[in-house]
Amino acid sequence: MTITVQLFASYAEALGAKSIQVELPEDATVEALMVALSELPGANRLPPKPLVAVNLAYAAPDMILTSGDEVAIIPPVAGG
Amino acid sequence: MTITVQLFASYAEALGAKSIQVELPEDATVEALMVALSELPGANRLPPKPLVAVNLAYAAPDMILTSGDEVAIIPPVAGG
Amino acid sequence: MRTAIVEKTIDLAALIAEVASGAHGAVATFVGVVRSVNDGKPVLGIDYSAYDAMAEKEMNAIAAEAASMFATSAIVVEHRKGFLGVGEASVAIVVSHERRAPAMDAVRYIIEELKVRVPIWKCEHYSDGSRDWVHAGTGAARPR
Amino acid sequence: MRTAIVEKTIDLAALIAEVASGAHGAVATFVGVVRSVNDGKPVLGIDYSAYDAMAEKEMNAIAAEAASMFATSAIVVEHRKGFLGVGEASVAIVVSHERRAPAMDAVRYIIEELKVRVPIWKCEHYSDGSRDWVHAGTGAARPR
Repeated sequence: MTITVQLFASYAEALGAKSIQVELPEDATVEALMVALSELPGANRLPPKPLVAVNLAYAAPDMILTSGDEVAIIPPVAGG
Repeated sequence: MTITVQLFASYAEALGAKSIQVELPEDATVEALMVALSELPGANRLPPKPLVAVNLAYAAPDMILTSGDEVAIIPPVAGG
Repeated sequence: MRTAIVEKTIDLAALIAEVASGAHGAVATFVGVVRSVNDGKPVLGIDYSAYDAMAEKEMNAIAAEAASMFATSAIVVEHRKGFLGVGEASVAIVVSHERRAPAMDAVRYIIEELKVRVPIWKCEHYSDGSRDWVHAGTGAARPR
Repeated sequence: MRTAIVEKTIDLAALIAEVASGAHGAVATFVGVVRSVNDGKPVLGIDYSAYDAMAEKEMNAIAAEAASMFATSAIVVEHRKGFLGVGEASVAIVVSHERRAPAMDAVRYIIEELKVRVPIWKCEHYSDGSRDWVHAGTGAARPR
């Protein structure tokens, strides 16, 4: 399945894009997505285990992704 | 010496005056003033040991009064 | 740092403007407001009175303590006196600080101390025509 | 209860008016402001960006938690995004409550949670022309 991953702030700058598409097997976990991300060009500028949000909520690494999920990787937040 | 004692709020109502004059011996303490106050008409409507302020600061019972001191008895405060 | 007993409406925006600074990242405020009901009785308003000279001295002492403890002099406190209707502000405290935690801590310190130390009294007027002195503070202000 | 990501100047007086009530005796507020200096570097302004949908969901969750914990729904939170100059308000939190302690506690809960959970970022622009992403939060928001 193809997962679209949204990028923000410093991560969007690091990878030079606001979103990227990642090809994953069915039932892949958040952790598998992170492994796939780490192999992309520019990924060395991301931390080894970035926070991931799935459907607008922070997601644990063992969460299973489904086609159509809204996925984003979340840089360290700095609101306020 | 004559000490003028300011009254406020519920105490002024209880004694029917905004200030009263109390005659005390020289070097009388705050405690002696309270005893003198307790003998005034209407004083039964005051608590047995009201707070006393001397020269704009809360005063301990053993503080010695001096002629010309600004003295007040302070009802339970309710600011805010 | 400024503290005052005032007789007119408290203008919170003006107080914030008075202490705000480009060097500060945080502004914390507390406003006390006359409530429409107290202990189940409908309230028309509250008549605030004060021992003005001592109240101003004590408010100033509290603000100075907060300025020292929390390392900012960007503090303003106004307490109103006279008759206030429901919804009117009786007290406003504004603290501006480089950081948020001491801004909020200072506001809290000031309102808690004000409640127990500053000689201000309120006479609540009820819709049935009665009135009563409110003994909200402990009255146990420590001699100093 | 209302939370929002906004793009215009935050109007604190309007937010206070939005939650104030005759039944409430206390209004506590916190305003975050862009500072002129950070870590010794002169700041021109901060460009705030957000993952809007998630930020609004998370802000709303935090406000709902506070409403439940502190027993008041008189809560409004606005966080601004876009480029803000020095002295401009980035966030405002207003809580109105019958009593003062829970009003202040709720404001504090909301700002502390907002800082670690809400996906908002700031890029600081300095007077020497450089800029930097500020990693103020821990980034250790817990998965839930």
